Amino acid sequence: MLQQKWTPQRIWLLVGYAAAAAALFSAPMFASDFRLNLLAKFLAFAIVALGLDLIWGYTGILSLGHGIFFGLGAYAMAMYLKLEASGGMPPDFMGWSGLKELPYFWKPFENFGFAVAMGILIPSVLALVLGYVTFRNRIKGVYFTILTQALVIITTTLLVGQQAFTGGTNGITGYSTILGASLGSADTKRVLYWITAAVLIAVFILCRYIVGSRFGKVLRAIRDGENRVRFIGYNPAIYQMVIFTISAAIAGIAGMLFVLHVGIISPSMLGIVPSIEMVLWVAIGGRGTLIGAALGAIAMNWAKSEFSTAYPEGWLFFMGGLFVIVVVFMPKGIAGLIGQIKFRKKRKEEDHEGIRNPAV
Amino acid sequence: MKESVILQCDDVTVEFDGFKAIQGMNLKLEKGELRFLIGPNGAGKTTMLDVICGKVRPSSGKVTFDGKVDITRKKEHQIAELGIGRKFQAPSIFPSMTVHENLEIAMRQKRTVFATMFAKLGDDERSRIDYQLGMIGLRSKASWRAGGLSHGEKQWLEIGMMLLQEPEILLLDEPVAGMTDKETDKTGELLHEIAQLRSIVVVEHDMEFVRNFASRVTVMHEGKLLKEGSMDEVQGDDRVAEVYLGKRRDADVSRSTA
Amino acid sequence: MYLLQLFNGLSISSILLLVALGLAITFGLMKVINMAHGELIMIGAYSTYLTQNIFKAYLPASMFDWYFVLAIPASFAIAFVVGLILEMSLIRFLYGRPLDSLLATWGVGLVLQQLARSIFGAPNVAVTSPSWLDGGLMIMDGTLLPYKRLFIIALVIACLVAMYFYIYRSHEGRRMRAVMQNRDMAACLGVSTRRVDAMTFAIGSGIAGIAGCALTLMGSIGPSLGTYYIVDAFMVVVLGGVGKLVGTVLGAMGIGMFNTLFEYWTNASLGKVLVFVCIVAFLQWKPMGFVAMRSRSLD
Amino acid sequence: MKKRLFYQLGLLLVAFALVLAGCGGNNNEPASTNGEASKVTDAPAEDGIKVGILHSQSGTMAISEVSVIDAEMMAIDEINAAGGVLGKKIIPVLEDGASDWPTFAEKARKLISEDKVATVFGGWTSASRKAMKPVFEELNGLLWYPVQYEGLEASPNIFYTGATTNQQIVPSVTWLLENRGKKFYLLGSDYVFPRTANLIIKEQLKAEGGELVGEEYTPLGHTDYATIISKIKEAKPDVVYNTLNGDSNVAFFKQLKDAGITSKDITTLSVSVAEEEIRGIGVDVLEGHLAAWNYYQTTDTPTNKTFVENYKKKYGDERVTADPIEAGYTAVYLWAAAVEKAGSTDVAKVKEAAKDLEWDAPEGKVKIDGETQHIYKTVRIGEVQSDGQFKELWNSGEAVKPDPYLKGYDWAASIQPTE
Repeated sequence: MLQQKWTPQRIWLLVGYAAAAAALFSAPMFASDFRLNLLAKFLAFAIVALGLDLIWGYTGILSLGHGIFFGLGAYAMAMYLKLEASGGMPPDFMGWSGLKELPYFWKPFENFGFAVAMGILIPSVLALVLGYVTFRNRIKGVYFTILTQALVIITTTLLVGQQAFTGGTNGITGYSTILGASLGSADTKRVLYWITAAVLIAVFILCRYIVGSRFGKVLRAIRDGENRVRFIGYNPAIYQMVIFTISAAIAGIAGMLFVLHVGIISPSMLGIVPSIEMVLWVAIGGRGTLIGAALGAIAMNWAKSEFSTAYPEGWLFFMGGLFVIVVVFMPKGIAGLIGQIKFRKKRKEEDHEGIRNPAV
Repeated sequence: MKESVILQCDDVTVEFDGFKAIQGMNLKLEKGELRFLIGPNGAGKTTMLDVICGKVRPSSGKVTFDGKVDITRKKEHQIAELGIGRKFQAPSIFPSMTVHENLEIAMRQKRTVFATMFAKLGDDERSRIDYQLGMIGLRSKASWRAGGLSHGEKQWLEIGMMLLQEPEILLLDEPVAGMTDKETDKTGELLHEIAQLRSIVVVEHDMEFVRNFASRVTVMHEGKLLKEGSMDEVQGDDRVAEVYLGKRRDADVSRSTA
Repeated sequence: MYLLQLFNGLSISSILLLVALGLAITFGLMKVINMAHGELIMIGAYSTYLTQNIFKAYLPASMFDWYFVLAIPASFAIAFVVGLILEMSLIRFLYGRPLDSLLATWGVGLVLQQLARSIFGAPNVAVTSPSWLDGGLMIMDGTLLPYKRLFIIALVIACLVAMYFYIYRSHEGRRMRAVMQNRDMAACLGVSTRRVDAMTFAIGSGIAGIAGCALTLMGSIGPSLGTYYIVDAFMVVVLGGVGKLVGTVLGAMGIGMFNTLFEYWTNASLGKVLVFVCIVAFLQWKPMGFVAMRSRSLD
Repeated sequence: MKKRLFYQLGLLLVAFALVLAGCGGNNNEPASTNGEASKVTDAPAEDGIKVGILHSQSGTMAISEVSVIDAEMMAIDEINAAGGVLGKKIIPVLEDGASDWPTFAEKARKLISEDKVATVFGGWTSASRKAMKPVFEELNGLLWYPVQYEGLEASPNIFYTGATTNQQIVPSVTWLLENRGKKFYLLGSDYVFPRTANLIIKEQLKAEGGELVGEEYTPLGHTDYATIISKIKEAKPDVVYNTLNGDSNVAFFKQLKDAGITSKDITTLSVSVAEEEIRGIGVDVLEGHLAAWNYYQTTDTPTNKTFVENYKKKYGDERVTADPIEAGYTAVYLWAAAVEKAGSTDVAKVKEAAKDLEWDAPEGKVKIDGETQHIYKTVRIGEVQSDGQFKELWNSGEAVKPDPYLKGYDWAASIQPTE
């Protein structure tokens, strides 16, 4: 966008965004508690999808390890919640694992601020380290993807194996309050929902800024031709590392919110299956468009929830089939489909203008 | 004269899995020089460019930039930052981005993450890009996706990107391949214009183009230096005639890989 | 005892190799990340189960032991056909889009699993292994090498030899390599790339079927059978170096041996973690795996 | 420029539609989505009592849980055929937990707050129960959990119809020490139940004069036991106490047989291998190995005879019954009896009525312990026969009082939860 003019379309768009935000914030007024809880969870998922879209849609790196970052954020929050529930005593699972003392690395998590900071920092640092070594060694494409899967196996096996410190396969569950407010009360839930919606909007704005900046253009250039970028004088490794870290931090934030709404985090949420599912939300929503990614996450989870209720035996056929069809025949996802319809309509009007880039 | 040497390659050898693509090649480039590198397929011309821009590490030998910096151990992006630009044989632009965006990121600027994150497209930068757009004749297509350009236009865009990079040395691999005669002539003139300020190395197969525009020519054969001199000297050389000029050129069909 | 550990390592390597061989073709040669590979293994296992049931139902009990001989080609054939259908209906749209192929085939895997659940029921089914594979070879001080494990090693070698001859010595194999290396050029020279692609993918799938058949000797036969092996199989292929059979063999040996060692020294969970840490570290050092191919192209 | 904007507007519209569909659609007409929930629910909802059935129908745990659903559905059908509870039909609402713990929590929440079910029958893994527990406690729902588990829990909103540790593990260890030998090797999958169970066993071995010669955990989905089996061989135990989970059992027992170890060489006692699992592992490899449960298909009670008959009639002759299947079936009957007694489906009233409630289950007479909400169960040790059924080697005679926190055992003092 060279010149930001107040064209009618632009105004309409802003109105649209404002309306969407308003709809998000007013949802508690017409949704039942259960639906609100579900929606809040989906919004948390939409946040991860945004982060994932940054690295996959815009930079062309496919991470099948975002479950880890999401999960580590979630664990940080869960540790805080669990300590608040147990009043600083060693949580129940430590007891039945034979641990009597609270381990030293658990202690600081009694502090809410510390837990939140860790929920962002731990995933970021892990991503930074992994990104540093792999991108510097120019591991990319399929190799990177498979490497992230190995990382998933390592993390989940460790989390499961260190039951005394992590709660094992059960994970960490059974919370009571957050900062003194009961997690079960409808008021707390509403506030948490609003916080999640606000975070989603904030992350969305952040992502839009990143994507629109020159930094974002370099990322897209890396997606188009990593080596070419190098010969212009950029070091793609640093860019990939930074965006991977940002993406991991976003996933960590989403994980923290997820725990607040769902009330449990377990290693299975860090596994390969959820990690692939996250990528599929983005694929179905439309990689390379932020709204698409967020919508994909909400739509897919909503569909999963509804279909698994309506057809408990057959819903997997439907979901599996949908994944296949979308990935194979609609590589740009829902967003691409809508874009196409609009495009076709517009095309009739301005037939002679040639192929213009929708981005400018 | 010594300080005017911008690039010096000494005894460069490159091996691929035992196969010596370049054997003890020497090359000296002066400031403001337009040098043509020619030779039959497989002579090691492209590999030589690869060595200079850091894509390939020589197994032995030294490449010195500006009389002091040894660049054989540097990474591609560091070499590019020093001021060596490269245009590949197949046009390599960023197809999903617009022409304007392509130029914007190629433009000489601070290339750290932090700088790009907060960069604003200032008036100065805008006019530089605009000037370049005019020069490569793509002003009317600035908002096109680069992938939608014709082959010749892509070549031009890439040259434009290189010029905005403002390098000391330009390495061009067959810049006129796929261009019409008119475009080719225009490119040749452009090269001469650029050579006022910068040094250029051109790998080229199109002998007519070389004849029309070359001042100094280096001939490579089987990874070695065969002959260096003016076009007339080179054309008069028996060995060159034997290995190269005597044969019929069919560069457009069987092209050595980039 | 070390001898036995060595044998165990070899045995695990052979199983990994068998599981990864099909993938070495579909992923290594065709660059299709087939996440449904595990489900093709599952199909092989269920084919064996069906063969067994047919023998039980229609043939005299004395013949029963020979069902397994028939089960191997049957598993190959069924997985081959499924692979063929998959390629023709889906995979052919995905060439050159490896990451998309990952996601799409993952969806296929989900569907196949649920299909197996609908047809055969959610619980595991039992395959009785033939009695001629019971017992083992006794070598000194009570160390017993089970026949089943020896049989799997032999089966892997047989598969490798067959693949070698097919890929490097046969007419069909030459076409296959030509297509995989330069699709356009092969097409120009009159090779039907559509046919070769379909055949190649189907053969890779068929070998997965054989792996499934062999696995019935060692483990469970259920809808989620494939999920236990898929990640390991990918690790083997990547570690070995994509596109090289020798690499795949080395990759399987490496992972199998280290797995046994680590598991013996520590415990199964930690052993698994250590093996994967080693893989990650190794790939940092040699991103292209044991046997890498160099190329001069820009990307 | 224009296109881009139209395009984004289009997306926003979809966003709207979704948000509205996701939250708004339901509140106005709460019955609509529930209507789709199961075909049965479309029947007159007013004069029925809705109950939730929440097990994994997909994913890795479906292997085990699908049969429990069958048993619970059968119990519901039987009760309905006999006139229902409080004169009303029981209407089951099926949900899929998908072997995913957060999904269990989500679906539990849906069943209670959207479908307004009277109670839920569900769960298999400890993890799924732990995930649902806070939901039931928060919304004051009622869950019937049908699987043996590691104990150390007694939620006021859960009834446990499977065995706790003192009704399965503790007596079986005592029996093994008396009859099979002192040297124990503990083998389990790497998750909560085996680790906690083994913690208890280790204390018990110390107290009762046993010896621990090895302890090993394998990751879930582990498929090669060659190394573990050589370790077992080296340790030369009298007993391998096996707490492996589902699929790993198949690999372990097949490979154990190949390594030349039979039930005559080393006794293995499993706590997760029942009749259903035998069918998937194969009798040829399991014959002679032991298991500890509260119920076998062969258990000789009059109720069991009709139970097995009906189950086979309903689901096919090749199907077998097993302990968790029976516990699921029993759970439905116990709940129905409690509701009849209370005259209401109100959670508090049902809980009150359930105290000391007795019922002739297929496994024998069971009684709900009001304090812990577990049930009195008879312990049985069985040996796998060539027909895939168990022969009972020993039973505890009378039903054992549940003691989830092992308060009655001095040696267990150190394994109390800290909270």
